[in-house]
Amino acid sequence: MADTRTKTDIGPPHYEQFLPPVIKKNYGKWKYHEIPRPGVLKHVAESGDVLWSVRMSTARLISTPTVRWIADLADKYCGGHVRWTSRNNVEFLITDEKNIDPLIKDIKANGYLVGGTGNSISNIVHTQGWVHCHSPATDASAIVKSVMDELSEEFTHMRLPAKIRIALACCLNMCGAVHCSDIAILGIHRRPPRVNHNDLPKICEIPNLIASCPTAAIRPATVDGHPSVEVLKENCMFCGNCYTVCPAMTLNDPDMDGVCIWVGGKVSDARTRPTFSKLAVPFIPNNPPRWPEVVAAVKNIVDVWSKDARKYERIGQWIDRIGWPAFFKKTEIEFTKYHIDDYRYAGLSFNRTAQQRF
Amino acid sequence: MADTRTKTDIGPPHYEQFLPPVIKKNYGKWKYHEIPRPGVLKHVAESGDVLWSVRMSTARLISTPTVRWIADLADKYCGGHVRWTSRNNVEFLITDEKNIDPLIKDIKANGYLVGGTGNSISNIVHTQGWVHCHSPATDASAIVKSVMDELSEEFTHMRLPAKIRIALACCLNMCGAVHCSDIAILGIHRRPPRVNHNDLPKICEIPNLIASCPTAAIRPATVDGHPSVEVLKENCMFCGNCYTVCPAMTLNDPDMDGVCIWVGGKVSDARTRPTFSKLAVPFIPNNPPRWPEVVAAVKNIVDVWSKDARKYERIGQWIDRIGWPAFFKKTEIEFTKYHIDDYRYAGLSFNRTAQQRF
Amino acid sequence: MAGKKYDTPLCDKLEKGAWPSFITEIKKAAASSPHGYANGVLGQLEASYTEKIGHWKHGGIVGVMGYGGGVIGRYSDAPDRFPEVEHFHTIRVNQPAGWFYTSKALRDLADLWEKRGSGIMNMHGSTGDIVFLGTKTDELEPVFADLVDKGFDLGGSGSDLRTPSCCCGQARCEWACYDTMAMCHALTMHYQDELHRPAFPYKYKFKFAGCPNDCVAAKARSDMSFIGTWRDDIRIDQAAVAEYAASGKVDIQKDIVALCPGRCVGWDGKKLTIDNSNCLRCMHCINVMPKALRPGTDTGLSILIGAKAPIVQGAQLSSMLIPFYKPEPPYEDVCDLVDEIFDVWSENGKNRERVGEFIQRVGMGNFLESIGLEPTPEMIAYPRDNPYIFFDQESDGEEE
Amino acid sequence: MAGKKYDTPLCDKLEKGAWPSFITEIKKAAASSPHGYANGVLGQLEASYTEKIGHWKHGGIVGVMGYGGGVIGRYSDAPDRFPEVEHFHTIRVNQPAGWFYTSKALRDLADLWEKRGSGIMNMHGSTGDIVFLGTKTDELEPVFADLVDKGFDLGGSGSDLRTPSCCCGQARCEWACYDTMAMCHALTMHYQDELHRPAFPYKYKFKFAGCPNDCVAAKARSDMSFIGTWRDDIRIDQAAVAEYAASGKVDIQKDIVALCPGRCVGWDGKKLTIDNSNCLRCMHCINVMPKALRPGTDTGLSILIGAKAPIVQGAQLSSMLIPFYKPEPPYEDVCDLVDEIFDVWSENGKNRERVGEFIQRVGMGNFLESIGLEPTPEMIAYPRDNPYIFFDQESDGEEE
Ligand code: SRM
Ligand code: SRM
Ligand code: SRM
Ligand code: SRM
Ligand code: SF4
Ligand code: SF4
Ligand code: SF4
Ligand code: SF4
Ligand code: SF4
Ligand code: SF4
Ligand code: SF4
Ligand code: SF4
Repeated sequence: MADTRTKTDIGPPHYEQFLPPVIKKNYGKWKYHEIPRPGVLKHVAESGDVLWSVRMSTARLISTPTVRWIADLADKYCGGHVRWTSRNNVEFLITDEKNIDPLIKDIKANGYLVGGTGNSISNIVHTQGWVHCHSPATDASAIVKSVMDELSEEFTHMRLPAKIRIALACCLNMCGAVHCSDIAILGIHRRPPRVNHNDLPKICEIPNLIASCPTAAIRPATVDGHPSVEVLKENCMFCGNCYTVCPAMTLNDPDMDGVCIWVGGKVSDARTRPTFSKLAVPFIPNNPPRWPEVVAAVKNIVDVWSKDARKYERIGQWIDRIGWPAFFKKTEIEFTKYHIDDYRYAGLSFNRTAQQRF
Repeated sequence: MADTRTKTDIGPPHYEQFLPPVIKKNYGKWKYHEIPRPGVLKHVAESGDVLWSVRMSTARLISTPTVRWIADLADKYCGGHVRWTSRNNVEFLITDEKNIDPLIKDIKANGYLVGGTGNSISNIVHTQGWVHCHSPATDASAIVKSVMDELSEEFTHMRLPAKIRIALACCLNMCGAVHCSDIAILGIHRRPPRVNHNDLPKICEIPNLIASCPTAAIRPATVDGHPSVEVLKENCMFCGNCYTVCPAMTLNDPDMDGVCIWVGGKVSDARTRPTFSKLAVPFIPNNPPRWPEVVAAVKNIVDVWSKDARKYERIGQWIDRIGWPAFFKKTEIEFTKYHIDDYRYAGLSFNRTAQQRF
Repeated sequence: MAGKKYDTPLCDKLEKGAWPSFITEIKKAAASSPHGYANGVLGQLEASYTEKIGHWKHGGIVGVMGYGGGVIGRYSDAPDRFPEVEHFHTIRVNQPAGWFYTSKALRDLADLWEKRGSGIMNMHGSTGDIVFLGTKTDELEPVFADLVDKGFDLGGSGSDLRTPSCCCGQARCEWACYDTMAMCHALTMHYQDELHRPAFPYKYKFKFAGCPNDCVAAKARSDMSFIGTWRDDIRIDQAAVAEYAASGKVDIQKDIVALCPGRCVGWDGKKLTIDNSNCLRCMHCINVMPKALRPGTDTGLSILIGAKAPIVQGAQLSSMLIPFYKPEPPYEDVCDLVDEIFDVWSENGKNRERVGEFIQRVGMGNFLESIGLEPTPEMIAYPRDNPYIFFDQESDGEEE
Repeated sequence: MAGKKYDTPLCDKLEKGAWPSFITEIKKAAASSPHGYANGVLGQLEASYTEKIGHWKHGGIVGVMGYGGGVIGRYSDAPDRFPEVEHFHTIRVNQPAGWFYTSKALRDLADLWEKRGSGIMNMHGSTGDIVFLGTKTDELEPVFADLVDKGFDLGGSGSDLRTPSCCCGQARCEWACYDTMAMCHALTMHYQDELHRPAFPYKYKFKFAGCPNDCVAAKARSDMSFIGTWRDDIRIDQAAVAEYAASGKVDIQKDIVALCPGRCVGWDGKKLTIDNSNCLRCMHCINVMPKALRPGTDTGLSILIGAKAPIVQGAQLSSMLIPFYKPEPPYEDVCDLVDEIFDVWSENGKNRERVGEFIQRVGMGNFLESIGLEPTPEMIAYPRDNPYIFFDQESDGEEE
């Protein structure tokens, strides 16, 4: 039942009112595109009309003054029209080619970058971390900033064998597409939940809480007279699902929390089917504010891949070709028992063949 | 603790005493082989010595007179040396090329076939069925006989795109390599076990019995005063594991038992990794003594494949190339909900891509 | 600029470097904001970097009248140290399809959020919303009123339909096989009630991509993924092919023929041929030579179902449900299918069970029966490889 | 010929056709046998074909003194109708490695089985044994005595080590990378006690194949699969390659280059090249041109673990455990590894849990620790794709 105020459920504004004339005119009638230089897309319509899109990096977290500044640039160069991409970059939509250079000049002058097109590393899809969420095992924005500072040259150039899509999520909920990214950075807890026996009875429903644990590690217990729960530590895989349903189960821990790194996932169907990311580095402790070990680990994977991969070989396809043993050898990442799946479908990840390289 | 009779645990006779001189001499020093004609292998040693193997079909189930006849042929043409293959064919080991033709003549005169080499259909690996086992959902030998009668031309020729390995097992225990065969014929029950409440308490341990059911379909019950079990029919997948541990749970049923057919499995690592067979035909009722519908279904798959496959494409690789939708279209086998996996790893068999043919 | 300023040496280290700095953004917000939120968040972040732990409490239920979603309640666990962010609720604002804006719309959003909140936002959240980061409970209704006033509405949160999103599609892409923005907007409007009033077992997401490149990662992140495709032949401009070959930018044999998953591209040095019956509509050859190759003209979309992140049973990618559909506004037949699925899942789904997990639990065969779809081989990567078939027990021997 | 003769119209239909007939075999046995078993089995088979159901009862425990395996008890459920097969026990006789025989050995077996049993046998059972089909309980000891007398022993059955088997290997195959028959025989002799006296949670099978073609289907059917392979380069005889190319029998580009899974074969019309560092030792190119290509000379074997049929958790193929091992009689280090595995599995395996299922239940990582092997990437097809890592909880932050 909708509420009674006259205006609810109006939904989002209709997109049409935001489209520049050149798009309205050529909507659905685009013919081809080129990428004349990094960060600049040239779309040509059947009518012959041309639309230039200039792609600018952002931190995703953005302040009202910056939003106004973007609006100003849109007015100055794009007849007031601009868009964001699915990876949190801004695209300025230009019809007059002459505006491209001055726009880019303005953008750079203000400390932003132009790029992210073609075979480059675009913006990192990421999450809230310590800026806003309650369950993070690490921060999001600070790692993204530190990694992209290191990789910014790959944003502003198109010299890689293929695209690299990087994603970061600060806990196993994986807000974003961490599970299907060329490189994924994932916050991970390594200590079973601490139970707050005082609050628990007040704020949580014990049956729901017990049901929430995929490994049945939680069972009812009575703690000094009050109904509560206890955790079978050895059954806990630190997934955090109990915490989501019950705030009295906290996993956060300054020493035990950190990040793991995943590789080889993708979403597009180009050449190969969509694929999950696989574990590369099981654990790196949190080291704020710039997580140098995480930055180095990501850089290492990018470097080894970019030297070794063939054209159009995204990380996962590169590994398909050379094999996982070669991946660990070339990247010098240590292979551990943690890399061997032991969850639901574990058996399917065993190497059931005599085929091997020597 | 071994028993006390002087002679036990002597193990099998040492193979060496059974090897023909040419093999003893060239053991481990074979250079290459040719298949001059169907059923005849020519192995050439580094020494230049040549060994001819003539491969003869058998029913696997064999009588002492036939064993003696084989011994006679071995004496006549092979200096008394003969072997069986891992697919229950006989191989006569010849050093004098002149003996090949007369041997083959003798073999044919006695109603046996020579073949099974190269890209052919060799003998069907099979099981006991109604000849000896207690749990079959179908017979083994009769279906093998009927199918091979139909396919015998493919045993005696080498005109197929690749090998076809056929296996048959008469129940889900799958004695043999049914789960990894190009074509597999499998006996299957479709009725939950009938419980014999009189015998059960006497001959079975109820806790073991209950534990044996992978789907927890069996639970304790008291039937007119006696401890027994009941079966939750809707949880039963007819696996027969309960019967194996408790004879009082019979699945055999003249009307509900029958055969299903599987395709695309292999064991070798040649080109592709070893692969499981996949469900092609969910059910065909038993129709003794010659199971014409089963014979027709197998023949159909062989025919469609042999026309459509490229050289060296075994059935599974052929389907990989054309896709499962095309397989069902070309073979005109009906696709049903039974083809969709709903067991442990079901989710992994869903088609998680937008790639498709039109 | 308002509110106490905290000393933030660690945060400040994150202002250096080539990439835009979120810290700088927060400071800009602090400088221009009439409120103290931004300073508070900086202070608390500094504490997090120092102590290696987050300082937000588990969110409580807050929201606006008549809506069950759109707001994420958030409170500091150290309000004594950071009083400015004692409350720091998030508001999810449904973005316009394709994320197109005019400068005016952007200024409207900036003005109202500066007035009533922290001045910090995400453009955009991972689901696609405009995310307003941080305000207090009693500002929620006013913010909502101002938003509606400017023509905006809230997005989804909780166990409801989440804010749908789409690629820019036909607005700017020559490969869009259907109008992603139109369909995304239409379904968003059609399902306003489901979007604003959580009544499902768990969240449900729609994402619309104009072709299999899937520029909104729908196949990985949406319970229902609408992926453009085509049934007829790839359009080839042989002259343009020749140009690419001549230019030396593309090695057609290496870059295309060898990488085509359908093994159906031929190249004799002069003419490019495609055996379209084996083409998998993967987009690769088109991606490499956009001037020479284009999808066919008999276009439409595939509907895939079930993608999700790992909680609770493990992550899933969407799987094929409807191989080909020709979308016609108002998309009634799609809505009928969606309604069927909502009914069956709402009726039988467990709490916090996404539709993908629901399908795995009940079995795809049973799920299809319950929504009235025929099973087809396109829905599976391969038929079952285990003999554990749950045959209908009514059935007699006459099945085949 | 003895015993009553049954009227068998349905069985008789199975004597027609090109393929050798098992019915004819049974009749031959009946004709030459002093006993009635064969006639009884024919009669009962006729009943099965008529009634579409088997007539054997669940086997009881029968055997020979001091042995726990080797005999499968079998009784007719219709002894009144078919008294000849009231008892119809199977005896499994351990075949000689590689299934080589002399005519004398065959006659020995035929004579003793005609004297003491049905005269019906399987050459061979699926596991590899010589299978004597059908005798009565009080003949078991005499049969065993006669067998031992002729130098034969029983094979395995029940929860013991099953009769190992192997391909003919170096006896007749140029591709055998190790001596399969020698190793099969040696391990069979070494584990006589485990083979004859069931003491495991469930059955355990060894199979030995000389190369990855795996002519004994070891990878599909043995808990421990020994598969020959080589580490150095494939030997190429370019002259022979040219002959194949000239002969027109082989289209090297189509038949080999295009099908090589390592994508590592090159052919310029004159010279065949192989990038051995990417060769997967799949055998295909060698299979196609046996005169031109041969495995390298630094040969040995891989050990894979865990294959089994579907009961109870689903079928499994063997998975890589030891990528390369140079076998040296008496294979002590292999026996040490096997003993480790027997201990851990016997200690911790559940009843009727094959080692492959045991490994999946406890986790491969834990299994490797318990048998003292280091995890290596060769053991997996791909690393985990789910984030549910059971980190050791002793561990502190200093792991990496
Ligand atoms: C603007 C955007 C869509 C939007 O509505 O916002 C977009 C736009 C285009 N994409 Fe995309 N893609 C966009 C996100 C994606 C995503 C989603 C993601 O990254 O999360 C994917 C899936 C990634 C994956 O597979 O994991 C994606 C996979 C592709 C591909 C396939 C690449 C591949 O080989 O796998 C192409 C084809 C290509 O680039 O050659 C493509 C091609 C294109 C084209 C060339 C389409 C066209 O003709 O206009 C556009 C310019 C690409 C470029 O940047 O060079 N787009 N594209 C998104 C820009 C994100 C950004 O700011 O960087
Ligand atoms: C005799 C036997 C081994 C034994 O010790 O008994 C044997 C012998 C040979 N096999 Fe085999 N294979 C034998 C069972 C197998 C099996 C096991 C089975 O069928 O259950 C396989 C695995 C089948 C599978 O993958 O499912 C097998 C997969 C191969 C392959 C790989 C074929 C492929 O392309 O996948 C080759 C290579 C080839 O044929 O080109 C091969 C090649 C050979 C060669 C050419 C090896 C050689 O140089 O001597 C031998 C003659 C093959 C022929 O018949 O043309 N052998 N071969 C077995 C004969 C069975 C029969 O009577 O038909
Ligand atoms: C804000 C946002 C991350 C961001 O910084 O962009 C977000 C934030 C949260 N997500 Fe998410 N999710 C966000 C997009 C996603 C996505 C990506 C998407 O929608 O495309 C996913 C993966 C796709 C999917 O739905 O599976 C995602 C998968 C989850 C999950 C795991 C769901 C699952 O089935 O595995 C949870 C856990 C839950 O639902 O309890 C979760 C839960 C949460 C909660 C509500 C925390 C919780 O446990 O209740 C986070 C609130 C943070 C905060 O304080 O604001 N979030 N979440 C994204 C929403 C912004 C927007 O509306 O645009
Ligand atoms: C005789 C033989 C079939 C044949 O006609 O050749 C056979 C016959 C039986 N097998 Fe088997 N199995 C035979 C080879 C196999 C094989 C193939 C192999 O060993 O290479 C397999 C598949 C590989 C494997 O071990 O997984 C096999 C997998 C089974 C299973 C399922 C085991 C599993 O883990 O899935 C069972 C059920 C059980 O063990 O209770 C089983 C059980 C049986 C029993 C003992 C019936 C029972 O439930 O107890 C059958 C006795 C029949 C009888 O009356 O003689 N048999 N069984 C084979 C042994 C002859 C020999 O010693 O040479
Ligand atoms: S990933 Fe986890 S911590 Fe990060 S925003 Fe999502 S739910 Fe919060
Ligand atoms: S973190 Fe996950 S596994 Fe551990 S107790 Fe909570 S719900 Fe269970
Ligand atoms: S497959 Fe089943 S019925 Fe056939 S022999 Fe093996 S256990 Fe017996
Ligand atoms: S047949 Fe299998 S599923 Fe059915 S009751 Fe017996 S053990 Fe359970
Ligand atoms: S998904 Fe396809 S249609 Fe949409 S933007 Fe990407 S390439 Fe263009
Ligand atoms: S779209 Fe993909 S599959 Fe189709 S022809 Fe092009 S590359 Fe091949
Ligand atoms: S497995 Fe290899 S070595 Fe053994 S027979 Fe077959 S091809 Fe020869
Ligand atoms: S053995 Fe197999 S992988 Fe190695 S070169 Fe030959 S075909 Fe290629």
